[in-house]
Amino acid sequence: MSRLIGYWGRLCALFIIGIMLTLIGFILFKGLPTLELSLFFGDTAPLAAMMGLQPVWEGIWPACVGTLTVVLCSVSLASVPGVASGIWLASAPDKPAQKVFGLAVDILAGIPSILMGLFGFSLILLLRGSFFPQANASLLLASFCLALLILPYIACATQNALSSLPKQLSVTGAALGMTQWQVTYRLLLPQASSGIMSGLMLAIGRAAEDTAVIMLTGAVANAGLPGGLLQRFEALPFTIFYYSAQYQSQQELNMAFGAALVLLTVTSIIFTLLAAVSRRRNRNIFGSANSRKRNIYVR
Amino acid sequence: MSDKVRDFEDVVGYLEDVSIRFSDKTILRDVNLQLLKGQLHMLTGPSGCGKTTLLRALNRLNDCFDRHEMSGSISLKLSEGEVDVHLLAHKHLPLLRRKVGMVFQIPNLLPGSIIDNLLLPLKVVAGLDLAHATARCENVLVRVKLWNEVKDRLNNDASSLSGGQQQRLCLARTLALEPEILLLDEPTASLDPENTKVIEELLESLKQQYTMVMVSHSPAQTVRLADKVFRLDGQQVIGA
Amino acid sequence: MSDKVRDFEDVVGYLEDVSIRFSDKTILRDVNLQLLKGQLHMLTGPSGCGKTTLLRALNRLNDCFDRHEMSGSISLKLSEGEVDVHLLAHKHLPLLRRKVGMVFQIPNLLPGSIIDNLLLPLKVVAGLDLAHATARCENVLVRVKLWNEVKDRLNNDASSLSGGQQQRLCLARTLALEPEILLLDEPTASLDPENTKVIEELLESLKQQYTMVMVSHSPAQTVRLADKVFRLDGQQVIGA
Amino acid sequence: DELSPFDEMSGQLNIAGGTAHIPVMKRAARQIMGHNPDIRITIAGGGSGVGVQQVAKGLVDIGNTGRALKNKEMNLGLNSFAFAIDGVAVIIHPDNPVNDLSQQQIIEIYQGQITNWRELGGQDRQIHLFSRDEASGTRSVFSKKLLKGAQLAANANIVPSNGAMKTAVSQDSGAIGYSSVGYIDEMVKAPTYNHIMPTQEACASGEYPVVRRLYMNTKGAPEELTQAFIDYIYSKQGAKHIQASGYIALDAKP
Amino acid sequence: MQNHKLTLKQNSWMQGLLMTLVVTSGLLLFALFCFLIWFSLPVFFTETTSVFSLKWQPEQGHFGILAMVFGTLLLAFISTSVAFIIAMGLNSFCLLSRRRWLVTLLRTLLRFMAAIPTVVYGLAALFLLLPLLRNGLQLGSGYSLFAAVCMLILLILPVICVMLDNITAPLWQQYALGAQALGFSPEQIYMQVILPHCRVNIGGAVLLGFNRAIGDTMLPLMLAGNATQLPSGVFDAIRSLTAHIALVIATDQGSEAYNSLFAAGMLLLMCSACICLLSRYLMGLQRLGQPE
Ligand SMILES: Nc1ncnc2c1ncn2[C@@H]1O[C@H](COP(=O)(O)OP(=O)(O)OP(=O)(O)O)[C@@H](O)[C@H]1O
Ligand SMILES: Nc1ncnc2c1ncn2[C@@H]1O[C@H](COP(=O)(O)OP(=O)(O)OP(=O)(O)O)[C@@H](O)[C@H]1O
Ligand SMILES: [Mg+2]
Ligand SMILES: [Mg+2]
Ligand SMILES: O=P([O-])([O-])[O-]
Repeated sequence: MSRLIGYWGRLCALFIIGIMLTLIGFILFKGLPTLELSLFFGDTAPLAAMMGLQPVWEGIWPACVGTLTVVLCSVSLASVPGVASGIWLASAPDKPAQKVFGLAVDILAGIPSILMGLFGFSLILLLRGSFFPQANASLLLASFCLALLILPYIACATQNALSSLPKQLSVTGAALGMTQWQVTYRLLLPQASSGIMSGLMLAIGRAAEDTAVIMLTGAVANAGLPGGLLQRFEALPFTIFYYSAQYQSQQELNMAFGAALVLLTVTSIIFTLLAAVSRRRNRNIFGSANSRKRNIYVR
Repeated sequence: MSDKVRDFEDVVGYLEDVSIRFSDKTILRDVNLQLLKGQLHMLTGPSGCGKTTLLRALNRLNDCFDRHEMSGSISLKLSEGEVDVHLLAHKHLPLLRRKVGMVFQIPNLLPGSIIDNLLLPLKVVAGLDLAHATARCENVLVRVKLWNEVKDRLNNDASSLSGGQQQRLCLARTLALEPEILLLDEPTASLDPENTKVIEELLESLKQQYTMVMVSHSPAQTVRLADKVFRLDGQQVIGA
Repeated sequence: MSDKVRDFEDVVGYLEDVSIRFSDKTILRDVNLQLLKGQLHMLTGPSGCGKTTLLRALNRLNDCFDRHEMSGSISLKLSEGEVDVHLLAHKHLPLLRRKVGMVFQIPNLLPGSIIDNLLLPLKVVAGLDLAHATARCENVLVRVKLWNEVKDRLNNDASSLSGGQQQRLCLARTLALEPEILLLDEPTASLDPENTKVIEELLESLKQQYTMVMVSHSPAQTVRLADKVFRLDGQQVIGA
Repeated sequence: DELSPFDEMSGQLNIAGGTAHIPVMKRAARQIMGHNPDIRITIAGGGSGVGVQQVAKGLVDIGNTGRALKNKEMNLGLNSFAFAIDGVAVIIHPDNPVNDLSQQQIIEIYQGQITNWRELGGQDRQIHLFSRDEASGTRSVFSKKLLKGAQLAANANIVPSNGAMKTAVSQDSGAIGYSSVGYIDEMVKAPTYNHIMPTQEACASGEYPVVRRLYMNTKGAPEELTQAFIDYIYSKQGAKHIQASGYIALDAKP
Repeated sequence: MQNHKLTLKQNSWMQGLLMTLVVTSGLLLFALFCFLIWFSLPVFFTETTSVFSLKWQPEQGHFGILAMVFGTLLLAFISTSVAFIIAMGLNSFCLLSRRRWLVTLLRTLLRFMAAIPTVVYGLAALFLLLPLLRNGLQLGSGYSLFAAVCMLILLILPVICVMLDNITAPLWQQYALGAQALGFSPEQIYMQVILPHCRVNIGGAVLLGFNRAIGDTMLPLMLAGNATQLPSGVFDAIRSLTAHIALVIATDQGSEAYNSLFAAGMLLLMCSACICLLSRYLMGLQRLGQPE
């Protein structure tokens, strides 16, 4: 029984690595040949297109910029309140206020993204009908809805990471005269940072890939570079969805693969950066870099 | 607070009718004690009789555990004046625990390197800058005779230290914070005779500075160090 | 393996030129030892000299640490026959560690309740059914004199035990598994004299059954218990 | 020339709705934005339902529909501008040997009564049904004018746009679907319908019966930029774009 | 002493900030909640009882969404259970394998997978998996429950795995040495010591995966065929509630088809709420059964 899990683990690992290599290889195989300037800018001059002087047609540059903007906006909107909520939830999980809030966060962490899109869409209708007739589907709305989508996610991850730390740690901190805040901030958070980071990464991944929300709240098939927070925009996932489902020519299909490859690259770059940053952070708080990797308590 | 106790100038702490219960099991019942300034009070008693619990009552660390109840009163004279420990509001506890330093029976390391274990509390709790904190670290490490053993590996993981080294590190960490009362839970349990002697001498020299409450199982050590011996048994202090 | 050693019928273990390094720091250099059947071998030495490391070498537990290197040879005579410990393949280690039981210096509890701590290894490692396992649990708890203290709270969290209780629980847990060689790392460090005596008597009675290697800091205890004393110092064994 | 009205203009024009219109709108937008980058035209699909819904709420300036407005939608204060004629035709995979399907056959296929191409003179292969989503103008025309309200089999796969229909059918040699005639090219094959080839000419002449108009809808009277855009669609160049997208241009406003 | 007062003051300032953030996000989430409920309520007050039937034929006036409910549940259950079994294997591999480079590779891969957008999976499946099903194995049009499940597994696998890893890795560090000294094999430590100790957290991870599977829109929309039928096998097409919403939100407002959207939304919301309550209940049970 116990022996089996070893074999099963090896099997799964090989299986997953194999599958993912096939998938990524396939995207690379299809996408790499399309990686030319014309994939990004169509037949517009690249420089003019980048500056936004000329609109881009048949290129994914506007979608790249759109995705980056919307992810940046939503993550900066959601991360700080999300982590804060997580900390608060972990600080006293048995008090009634925390219990209610925790329940709400749990429920909302599981909310389907299409419902969030529906919410955004209805919100705009409501705003237009009442005190803000100028409201329209836009980048800001999409970011806001995405932020709402990932906020509970981040809060949950933070709370889990904090509450799964050994209790001995906070007792030690208290015995040394640290306030609860100091215990949380100087002892628990650094220990939980990798957990929080991976939660944050999942959240960013979710924001970057989500199509259902932005589809209903401001992403369109053609718009050019994002014109501002209050305007509609193009986004890579939507572009991929759009072209993969309804390409009219080989060139459009290639664009879908090219966009997929670019989106993959963009998200992996964000991840690598984040991972590097979090590694740096660890080193700053604790003198040695490898201190946390193997922390077997010698007993 | 009874008046006869207040009269003594050198009484820095008194426990009156302290009873402690964990999950409805009484651990200590009606304990009465007085702590005298600059003396080392030795707590002895069979394993599991509540010595650690009594120490933790003095800095309210029992509060960190679930289903804990305490009655009775504990007062300590600190530099701030007289403090009613049992009444202290939650927000004052960190300060109390800083003033009443405790060394655990089972070494409780912080995550991170050896030097982190010393620096972090100094920076966070005492608010020292790096230079001062580092100087103080070296000082205390020398005093607990750990400096030679760790000076070339200060950045190694603290959990790679041997049991005795960990115990001395925890003692050093508490000393570095310069509390006013020291609670020591078997600080020499896993030390060899030589190191034990060093620590005992250190404690002896600290008597002028600190009031200490210490747990020890060694009758010999008790005789060598103790100014006053309390024997805990059957939930009570015998022979205060 | 030198032939002169092989001749002795009652040698159950020998270490030859054992050197151990952690992260390029030599902890033990060229240690040579023989363990005799049914005897209690006492390891002493200053804190941090490598006693625990030597014990861990006997059941290859040092392998669990990063950047660990070992050279030399260790052989143990177990019921399976003579085992070259230093050469053992990874998959045989669990069996070795079951046969060579170890009690840690700092109590290492498993998660869960007191009784879980005893039952889980019995069920998983020894493969006993519940009835047998439970019976054995009570037996060992009585032998380490913990039964009275915990019998009405067997389902409580093990970490709520006092330091000395935890230490006795860990000893009981290892005894319950009925190993062939016992490695004891300061098993009485945090016990009061009375309990120490109980444990010492227990160990004395176990000598017929087990070969034991024990670490102790107490010279008195060494005199009382040891059949053979090894003094570790300066990375070497003095006076084997 | 025809683009000169846009010279002095700037601002944003949002278009959404019928997916049959997208090629026309894209071509026009490309010309206009290339001419004057200060104008930003965004184009989204979604289907005719989205077009009506969003233009009525004022979320977009032009909502496209591939069908006439329903009675209920008339009351929303919308102005319709029909600009092209388009047919809706059955499409199959180019390798499929079936060349003609009668109306009855199509109805039975979509009701799920005929399930194998063999029954229609093709290879022994299961028929894979494809249909459009509920918001589609194409679907409502197809269902009303060709299926005559017959009940759609529940196992039909649903795709969300004309383009998606075309790609889905073009990949599956057992597939049958329907799309705007403008989308038909060498990727898919349109079998004759009651022996009539569904070309745009046949649609325009009335020979092929399953036809509809493509509309742009605005809420109330169009504003300046919107009006200019509509005028542009009705211009000569606009007609060229419509032609290039596979539709027959209508030149007069209804 | 002076210093200490200072830090205390700073703390309360920080705590104030923390509380402000918490209250803000709490209010936002609360608003969102009310909003969703408010929009779903009409389902109860209009006589669209026909929503809860199996037949979806808009042209004929049947607007039942039960087939979609069934499809969604099937999709989510199958993919979550398979993903969970695989995730356990991967988790054990990460902890137990002595080929650390492979483990590092796997961990990186899993975190990377979390970043792979759904549509990329959809795209790859459209041109790899579907042709295989359609032409290679002759299993209908390829658009099927099976295709969607395959890709959903890949989608939720990293979610479950990363959570499991976060939970089990610290426990492993804490207990591995002691348990090995007792003669546990690493596999036994994983199965008998670690897993039982964090059952609740594992349940949480699985529920998160389940939620994700239930809530995903693009994969079912692109791969499952969106047919409004009760599937008779895994190679049949289905429509999930989410895909249903995406398809139907395009219809004209106020129509019965459009209203069914809110019923679908409410069902989804109830699903995630029920799952959440269920998990809390289970947690409570465990806490009761395990006196401290
Ligand atoms: N958090 C807790 N919950 C329940 N019981 C507890 C808790 N902490 C301690 N106890 C129990 O209280 C009693 C006293 O514990 P304490 O740790 O004070 O003993 P001690 O005198 O320090 O013993 P030792 O010499 O073994 O360290 C023990 O029986 C212990 O099991
Ligand atoms: N995993 C490790 N990595 C690096 N150094 C280690 C590790 N484990 C032990 N050491 C070092 O090896 C030396 C011997 O450690 P060991 O635990 O064997 O000492 P000990 O003799 O048991 O001491 P004590 O009596 O204090 O328990 C110590 O200096 C310790 O810091
Ligand atoms: Mg104690
Ligand atoms: Mg040791
Ligand atoms: O043009 P459609 O309404 O069928 O997308």
